[in-house]
Amino acid sequence: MFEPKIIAFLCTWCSYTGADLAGTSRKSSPWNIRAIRTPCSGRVSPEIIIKAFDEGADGVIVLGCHIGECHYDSGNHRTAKRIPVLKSLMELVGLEPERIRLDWVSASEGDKFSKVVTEFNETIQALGPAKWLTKGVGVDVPVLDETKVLQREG
Amino acid sequence: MQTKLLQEHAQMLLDTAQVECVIGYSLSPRGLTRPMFIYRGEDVEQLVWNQHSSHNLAKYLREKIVDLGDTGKVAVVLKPCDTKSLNVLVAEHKIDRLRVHVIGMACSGVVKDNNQERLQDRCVECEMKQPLVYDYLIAAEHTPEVSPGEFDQDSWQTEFEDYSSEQKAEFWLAHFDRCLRCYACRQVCPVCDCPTCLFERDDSLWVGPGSSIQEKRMFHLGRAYHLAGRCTGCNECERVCPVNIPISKINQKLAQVIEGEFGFRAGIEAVPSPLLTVVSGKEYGG
Amino acid sequence: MITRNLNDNCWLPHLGKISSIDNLGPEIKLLRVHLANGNGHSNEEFQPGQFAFISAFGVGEAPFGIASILTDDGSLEFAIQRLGNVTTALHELAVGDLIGVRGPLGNSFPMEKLEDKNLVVIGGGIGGAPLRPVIQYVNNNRNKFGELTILWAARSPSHLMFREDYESWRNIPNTNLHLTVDQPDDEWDGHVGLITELLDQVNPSSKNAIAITCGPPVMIFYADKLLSELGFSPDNRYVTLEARMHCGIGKCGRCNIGEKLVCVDGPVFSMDEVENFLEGYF
Amino acid sequence: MNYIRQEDLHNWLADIGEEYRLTAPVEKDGVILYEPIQSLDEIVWDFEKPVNSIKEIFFPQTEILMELQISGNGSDEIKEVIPTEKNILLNVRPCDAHGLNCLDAMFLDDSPPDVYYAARRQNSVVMGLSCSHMGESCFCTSVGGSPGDTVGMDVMLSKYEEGFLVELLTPIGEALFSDLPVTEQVIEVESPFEKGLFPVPNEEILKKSFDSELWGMQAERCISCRICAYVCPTCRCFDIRDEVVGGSNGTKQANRIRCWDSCASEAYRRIAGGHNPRASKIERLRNRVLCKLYYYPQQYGMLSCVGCGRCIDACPVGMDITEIMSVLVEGPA
Repeated sequence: MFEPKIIAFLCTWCSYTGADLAGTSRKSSPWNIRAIRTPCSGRVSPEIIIKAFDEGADGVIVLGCHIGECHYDSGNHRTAKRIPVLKSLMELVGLEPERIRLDWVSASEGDKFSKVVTEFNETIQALGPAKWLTKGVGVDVPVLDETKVLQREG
Repeated sequence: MQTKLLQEHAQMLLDTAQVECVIGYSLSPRGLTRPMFIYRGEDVEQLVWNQHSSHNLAKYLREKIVDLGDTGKVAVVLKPCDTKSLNVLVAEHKIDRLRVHVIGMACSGVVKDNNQERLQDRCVECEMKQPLVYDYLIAAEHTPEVSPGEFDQDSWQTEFEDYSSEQKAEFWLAHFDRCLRCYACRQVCPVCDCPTCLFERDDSLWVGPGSSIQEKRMFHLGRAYHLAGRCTGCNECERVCPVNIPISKINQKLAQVIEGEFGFRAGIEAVPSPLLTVVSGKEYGG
Repeated sequence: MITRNLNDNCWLPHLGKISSIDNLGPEIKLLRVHLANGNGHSNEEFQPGQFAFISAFGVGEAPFGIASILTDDGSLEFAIQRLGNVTTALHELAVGDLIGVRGPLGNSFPMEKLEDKNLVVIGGGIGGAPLRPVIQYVNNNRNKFGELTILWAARSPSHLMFREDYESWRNIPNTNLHLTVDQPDDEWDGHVGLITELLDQVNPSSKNAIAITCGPPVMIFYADKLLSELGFSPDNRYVTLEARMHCGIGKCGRCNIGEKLVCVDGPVFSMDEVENFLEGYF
Repeated sequence: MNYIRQEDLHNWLADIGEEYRLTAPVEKDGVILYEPIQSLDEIVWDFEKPVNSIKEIFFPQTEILMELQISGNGSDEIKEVIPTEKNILLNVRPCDAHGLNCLDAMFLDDSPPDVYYAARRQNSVVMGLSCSHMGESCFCTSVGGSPGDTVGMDVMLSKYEEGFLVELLTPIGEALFSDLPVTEQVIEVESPFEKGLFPVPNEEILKKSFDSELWGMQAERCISCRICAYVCPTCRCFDIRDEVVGGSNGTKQANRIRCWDSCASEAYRRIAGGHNPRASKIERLRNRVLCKLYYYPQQYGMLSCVGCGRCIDACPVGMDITEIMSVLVEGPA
């Protein structure tokens, strides 16, 4: 069974505590979510997400506070604008847009957290491994057909 | 005809010391049209305006204003599409509009470098023949009309839509493989002007010194993203690329997305990109 | 460890084991390195003024002047100020870790030419590191040299380099040591101000004397101007120039000042050479 | 003079291909580049000059010098990575081969020799193709080269009717191509058209004009990109850095990488602490031109401009080294 590598950027004020709440209230969420705590969802710049895929991730989910609840009052505004633009950029270059997802999870929504994350895990499982890397990054990742792509080896 | 008017106007500006430098185009000894900087009235006859005036001279404004200290004014020859870059620079407070005297040229399109009869892609579909912003307009009563010719947009756009994601990835990787990382696309861009580029850090945080194909892709994607909502489609990056990578296709795609999402086109007026500002009423998404 | 012997692949560094680390000041550490597989590469070959490329594995290489010629167990010392990526990585290493050492590189101070001359040694900040071997060399062969005047500067008293050597330097016969700092702290009672003021005040005589200067380029520029006013002729003034380097063996073309390569034709230059450089060094 | 027909050469190349990696000009998206070829019909036979030069085969844009095994407790290991591939370079233009000589002077003759460049240089055979005409931006005849020059080549082919004239120039060339199906023919070949010469400033003109303001006028339009150095057959500035490529539980694998760099870029001479002796692009342009015409000859004995004109074609803003040279010699127009 394909176990996708999913990177979750959790805003420390809302989603991270929401994830803890999901844990303490025994909500099940898939184990292969690798959580990264960020001061705000706005801190997740597009390069970080592209770098995550370059390092072998299959899916990236960014969870932040609801609009209007941001601790820095406009951080999630920026993310709300950035992620759709990034998704279309990645789609142009060959990455299914469903592999990047943005959602709002407040500190009290433990169950929403586990629902969103499990749902995301299933969509990525359906999509299969990301065809993004040209060479394995220390792990056995399906790679694009090198000979077709790289006329020049070495 | 426009050349004559341009030279007279430049002569007037320089002789009356309204500006200290005129940035325009001139012919190189090999007959190549290239950027030129005129400081004295008697050099104005070097200024030309022709179908090869493709460079976006807004690129030089920022460093020329800094060179002239804090008082001097600069005159610059701008095509309609270049004036959009000027708007972006002014919107982001990169240059002081009062210190720039814009000589707006009505434009009927510039031709490709290697194929003189064909207008560049951006000119074929361009419907803005008059500059948006100008202090002095040089109209085009009768500039020689080059037949626009058909635009091969469809050969690139439609056949690309039905590619699978893997084919798309391999299409772009094949192009990026040729990239020399010479950064000409970044250096020629008027709005792409960070003091130290994110991708040129000594500690190789995002992109290392090597030129593996993934690092080249990371550079091009990151650069394209940083121009989302700021790129005005002058396509100079694609013209200068020594290995013909279709860079501006990425920027055009993002421009379409920004227009779809926020109904905003870069450079139409001096308003910063929606990505740089906080969400307003109708823009709320996600 | 290394598949081929060292001398035919000029890029292969010797592996050096750090035997001791001590703090010389804020952000400055003195690394003592024992060349593990230097196949007998001891430090006599290192002359005062030469430098070596130190590799912080995983980050990169950078040039550092050797900070001493005199170590009993044949190890080398390098003074490293934390400024960039390589220096930061070096500061994070512990005793027992391995670093790469590629050297000796560049030319050295012409010690024979300095013999039976009075010496004026001017060191500024981290620039004092390459001058310390000169002082040690003079101390080892004291009778060969005339009077030794040392002018030592730094931003603040805690930045003064090799403070624990000052006692031994003052005890070298016929030697006097002058210190200055830009910003004094409360216990500082010595001279305050730029090294050019100290040089003016000490006013060393230029008769039968040679001056050696090393420090930030701006300091070299002004100190040297003052030295020429004090009567030191260009061929009696030596400087070690600093340039960005990536190879140290005259290949990468980065450190050129005009047609001269700092790594191969320098880093030690006499001022009559520097004066007819095509390009300014500063 | 030996003569070989196109098809004979074609089949001969087919079987040599197994043992050697064939590199030739190939056409990709309207751009002609020197690249290792997958099949013989990719080879381009009539072209002016590729965008890149054969420098890339001997001194690649990125090469791994060493693999480092970093374990941190005093037992790190270094394994050098010496290239072993054997190349045959086809259709090499005389200016590229001349450029190879310049690089040899620095990488091989100047001690210590560079092991990586030497390994590639010894395992490669250069098969040249003489130029039938001089291109628009070519000026090799002004810097000591010519369209039919055989410097730095092992074998020289010159187009003749529907085949090639073959000149075997070096022992390597003779050894490798001894079994070429050639026919002996006495043919007179007139030398291709020689274009007018551009003046090349000598040493004391360059020294005299070091501070002249013509550098400022020429450099004003430069945008400090790196194209001119990357397409040039003789530009050889490089940067060495380590790049971590993997690692698990405490040990790290890193590669020591050597990659191209260009003195036109702004941060080229910035030293620790931020001081940059060559901060303005005027000084950088002056350094680049003088390195070609004066510094390199001083340091390694050879003029390091071969007159291929690639920097003229590639420059986004139309800067032109022949213009700079003539302005230096005749003074500002």
